[in-house]
Amino acid sequence: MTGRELHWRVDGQDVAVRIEESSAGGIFHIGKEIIPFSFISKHRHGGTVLVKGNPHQFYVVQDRDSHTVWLNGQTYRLERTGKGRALPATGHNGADGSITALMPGRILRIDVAEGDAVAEKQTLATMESMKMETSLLAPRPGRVASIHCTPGQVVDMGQLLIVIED
Amino acid sequence: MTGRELHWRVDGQDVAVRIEESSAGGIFHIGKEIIPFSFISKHRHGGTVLVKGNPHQFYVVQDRDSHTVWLNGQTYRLERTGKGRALPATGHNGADGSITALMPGRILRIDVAEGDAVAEKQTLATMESMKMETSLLAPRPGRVASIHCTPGQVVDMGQLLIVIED
Amino acid sequence: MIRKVLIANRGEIAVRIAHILREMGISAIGVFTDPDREALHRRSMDEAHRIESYLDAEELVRVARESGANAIHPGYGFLSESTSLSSACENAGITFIGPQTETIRLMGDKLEARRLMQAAGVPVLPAWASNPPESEYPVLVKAVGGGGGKGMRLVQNPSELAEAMAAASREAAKGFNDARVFIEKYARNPRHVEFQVVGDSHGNVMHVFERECSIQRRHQKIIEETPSPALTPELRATMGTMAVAAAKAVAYRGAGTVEFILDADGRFYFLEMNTRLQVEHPVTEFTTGLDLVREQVRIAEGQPLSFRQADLHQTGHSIECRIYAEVPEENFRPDTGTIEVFRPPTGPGIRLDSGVEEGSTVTIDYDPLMAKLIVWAPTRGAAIDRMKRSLRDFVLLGVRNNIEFLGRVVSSKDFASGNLDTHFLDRNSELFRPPAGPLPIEAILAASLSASPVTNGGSSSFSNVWTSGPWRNS
Amino acid sequence: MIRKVLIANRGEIAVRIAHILREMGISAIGVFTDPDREALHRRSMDEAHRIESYLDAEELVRVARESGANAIHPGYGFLSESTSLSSACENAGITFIGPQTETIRLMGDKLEARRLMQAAGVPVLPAWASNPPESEYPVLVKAVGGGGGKGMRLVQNPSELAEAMAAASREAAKGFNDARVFIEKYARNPRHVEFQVVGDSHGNVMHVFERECSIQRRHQKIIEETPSPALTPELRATMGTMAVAAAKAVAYRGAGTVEFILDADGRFYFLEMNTRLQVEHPVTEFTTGLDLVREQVRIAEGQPLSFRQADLHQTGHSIECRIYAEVPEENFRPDTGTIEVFRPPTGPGIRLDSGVEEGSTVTIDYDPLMAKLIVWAPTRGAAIDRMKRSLRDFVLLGVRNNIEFLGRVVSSKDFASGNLDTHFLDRNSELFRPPAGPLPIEAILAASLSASPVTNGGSSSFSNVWTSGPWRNS
Repeated sequence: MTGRELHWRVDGQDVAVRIEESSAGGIFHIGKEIIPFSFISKHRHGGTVLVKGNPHQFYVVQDRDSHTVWLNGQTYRLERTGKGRALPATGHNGADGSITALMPGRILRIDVAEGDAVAEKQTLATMESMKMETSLLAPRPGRVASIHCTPGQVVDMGQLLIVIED
Repeated sequence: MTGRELHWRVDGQDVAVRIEESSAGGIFHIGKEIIPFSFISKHRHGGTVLVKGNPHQFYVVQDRDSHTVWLNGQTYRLERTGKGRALPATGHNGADGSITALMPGRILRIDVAEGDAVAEKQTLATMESMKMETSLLAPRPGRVASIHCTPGQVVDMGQLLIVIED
Repeated sequence: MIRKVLIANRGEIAVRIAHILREMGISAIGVFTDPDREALHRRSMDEAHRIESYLDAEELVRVARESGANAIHPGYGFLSESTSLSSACENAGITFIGPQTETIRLMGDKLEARRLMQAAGVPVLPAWASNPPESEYPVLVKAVGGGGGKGMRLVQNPSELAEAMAAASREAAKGFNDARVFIEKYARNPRHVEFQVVGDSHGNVMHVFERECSIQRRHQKIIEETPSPALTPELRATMGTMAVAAAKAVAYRGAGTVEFILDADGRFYFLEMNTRLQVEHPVTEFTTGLDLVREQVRIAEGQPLSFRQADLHQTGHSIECRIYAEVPEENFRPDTGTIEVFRPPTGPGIRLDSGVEEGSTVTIDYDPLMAKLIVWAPTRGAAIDRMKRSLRDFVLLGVRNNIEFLGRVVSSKDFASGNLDTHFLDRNSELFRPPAGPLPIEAILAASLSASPVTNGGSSSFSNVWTSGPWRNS
Repeated sequence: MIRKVLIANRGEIAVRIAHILREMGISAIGVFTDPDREALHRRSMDEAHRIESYLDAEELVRVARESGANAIHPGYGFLSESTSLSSACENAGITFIGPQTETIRLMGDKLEARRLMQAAGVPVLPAWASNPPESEYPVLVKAVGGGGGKGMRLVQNPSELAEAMAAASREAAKGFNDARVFIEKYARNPRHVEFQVVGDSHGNVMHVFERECSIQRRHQKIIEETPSPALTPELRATMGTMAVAAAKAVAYRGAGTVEFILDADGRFYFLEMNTRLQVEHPVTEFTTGLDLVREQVRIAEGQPLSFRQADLHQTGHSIECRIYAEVPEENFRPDTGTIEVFRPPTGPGIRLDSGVEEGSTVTIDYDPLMAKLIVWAPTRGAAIDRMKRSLRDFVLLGVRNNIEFLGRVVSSKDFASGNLDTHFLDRNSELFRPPAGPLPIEAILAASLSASPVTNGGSSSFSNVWTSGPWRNS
């Protein structure tokens, strides 16, 4: 899981986005939207990404800061503006402390209770998805404010699971 | 210029080859043959190589030691046997001390005379080829045994230019 | 009106159906199983849904209903000739793009089909329930519910019959849930010549000429062409009339194929009827200008055929080669892997129907058919030359395949002379050997250029070879 | 017998000619200049030789002689309509695959051509050497030796004439070494309809129907089709007869094109004759089954045409789109670069003639035509739908191109209605604007996935994005 912040020039305006990504998918933050995505396929020049249940086939070529995106038969050109920077590894979550499911899957265990104090990177819960076990880690130290899932529950991608507060 | 020795299993027999290669071409040693080649084009999976005046379009995919070569509409499968090893940078030449022209071109200068002692990597001559100046360096310390070219001469790829002896 | 079609299939045929549906302004709904998660056919659809199996009629109908599809196209293979999907569609009020369930049932029962054909005056091979006269040997034991060579036994003399029937019956029971077998006269070295037929729901049935499918391996076709080099105009007319009679006997609706075997003396016999689109349908399309999938959709909508028999003409010659992920030189064993390079040929008279592209992965889960290369030219000779050129230009690496083998077949004298029968490959065993001669030095050079300096035990990218800087001598 | 042909051209047409030569068993000898060192056409030949220029007839003939070629195919453009190559071939005893030098000369002189056509009864536009009657304005000043819009001036009223003629004359002198100009009636919003003709050395001349080429930018065609939506069978027959009369007037040998302009009232006028293969020849091939390059070779060998006029039929509809490395939205400025992704569409009724492949580099040295996408379908409507689908599926990245612009053109109402003329793009200026609406969030996501973490000022590979390990949460 790696995180990045990027800036694009879109219709003359700066758009800041944040992307948290693993090889199977991730979460895309744009404006106030939090958009989970997963990969159907990947290749050298792009792939197919599943967003809100719809697959989007894309190719991207990059020439310095200029990115040309072919998406579903249309081509778009985006200019990268600010410098991107690699962020430290985080959980599946935004900076607001909400832990969401990166992929559809089943909750195997919940290792904390509401009110528990947790350390950064402490395992909060474990889920199974695509035949892989995944630990959901605390993105920062804090206290478990609320738990929104139960063991055995099948959860959708992007579904809120746990909230951590300071 | 990098050099490599490789071993292939061909028709049940071991074949040792040596290849000296730059981005524009090189020399291929197989058995007693010394075969200069140059690249017409290169891409991720192969390219077109000019050998003895004939272009050969090829693609190669590699799966562990097994190499599948598509060449001019035929596919060949070769097994790599011995471990290959990267050789230290050398001149355009084999281990025998003979300096040959890697590309067709024109001799600009000859910086040594027969009988001169030379240090490793000392410039022996300079040639121009494809609008680039290229220095021919001594592959190892030694003495200039013979010079087979003159300034201004146009030389063929693979033509013997200078011989160094210990 | 059909507005949204679920394509209950995968691979090249699912892609091909999606292409024409999208051109017709009809939404194409795909399905995919876990092994096909990254398959090209999934990405060729307007939308696609995950399923457990391409063989579960109830699941397919459920997905169709949930996605709002009002028709299902079965493609070929899978459930295309099973009554389970057509009847599930009927029950759910979804249009099945194919013939009526009853037609599928009748033609799926080889004995029933034989009886119908005999009644319609279509020639069939002599057959017996048991103990044929000794003079009729060799004979073939066949499964009543069978197909694709399963449950079939060649019997040379009467003493072997009982055991062969028992074995075939066991195989048939396992394979088709129907242990019944029967005995048919064995035709030596026949040609396999089939006729495309189309029928609408208004009683119009016509044929769209023949396809010669004699080049087979393990009872599976690998090269098909039309026109057949064996048919005279008279024989074509006679066989076409019989094909129409066969289809009319079951009031055939949709696109189907009447398969015949044709012996060296020009006698032909009904073999079976395929109640679906055929893998080799493109050669018919290339020579007649019809789009058979478009016709299937129109017929399923209840529209009458927009042409008459006299409007149909064969123009030029078309050949199809099936590109399989298999090694012909090693008894056609299938191969798997990732397609690292995919450069199909270009130019006039070439059609590619492909289920793969560069980067696609071929797994063991399904049929090894990756793509079909189809060519057209004004004459058979020019079509062969075009196929030879196209196969030579086709670069497909990463998965072993039969492209060069196909090239040797179409370059052979026997193929050029049109001397085809179902034992073509047995007779031409030299085609299984790559051309003799030493490995070209340039191939060793190419491999050497790609070889990573030190074997690291894993697969390695070629690109690292090209990382050296501009040409310098130091 | 032609056994070895030097193809004096580059790009898609050189590749296309090489394909059919190789299929005919004829060796294809290529030529390439330094900028084309890595070009696809070089690698599509049996052998290829470096030359200084595609415009040096003596050099081309020398290379042909040295390589043992006994014929030269000029393709289109370059020396195809210059007498220098055809006469150099004559002197060297090499077969020029094209018409006689005298035919090229006559048709290259627009005044001479007009005189010949008038004598043959082919309608031409009114023309004057100077000072046309005031009632005939607007008029066009044209170069006698010109072509491609050079040396051409539109004159609205008599007061502007003298200056326009002087300017056109200077341009013509520079461009064609021939300062002569003349004045022709200006046809408003005409269609551009041309007829393919073929003639052999035995006096047989026939036409192979029309091509509608009205969609143009800067006097260059970008979309062509056949049949023309403007022609009735009667008008087609009349124009075809006139095209044959035009070709017979110069005893035309080989494949050529008689260009007409057609006004809204169905009146047509001879515009010029192209004495060579045309860029848009594939639409004729797709609808008639002829291979025009094969015919050119046969005619050059002295063989009589193997068909009669009555044997030729138009079947279905074909459309060609020219894929240019240019930005229509920025006044069609050419773009250059390396083609990083090249995934052409597949399926029935699609032909790709390409001079590039993945990895090819497009430079500023030559015409920006990269490839031609040609489709066939039974009707014009189905062909448009197929072209729309094919353009949408065509992925070409790394060099900016007109694929989406072409998609908007063929999707427009005006195109669907067949309402075409040479001012089509002027009338439909909204086609130059990409569809309105916000950038899809998915496009920003895709770009973000490909973006390297830190801008390093150079171009960066996409692959580094995928280097993260299996999905883990830490």
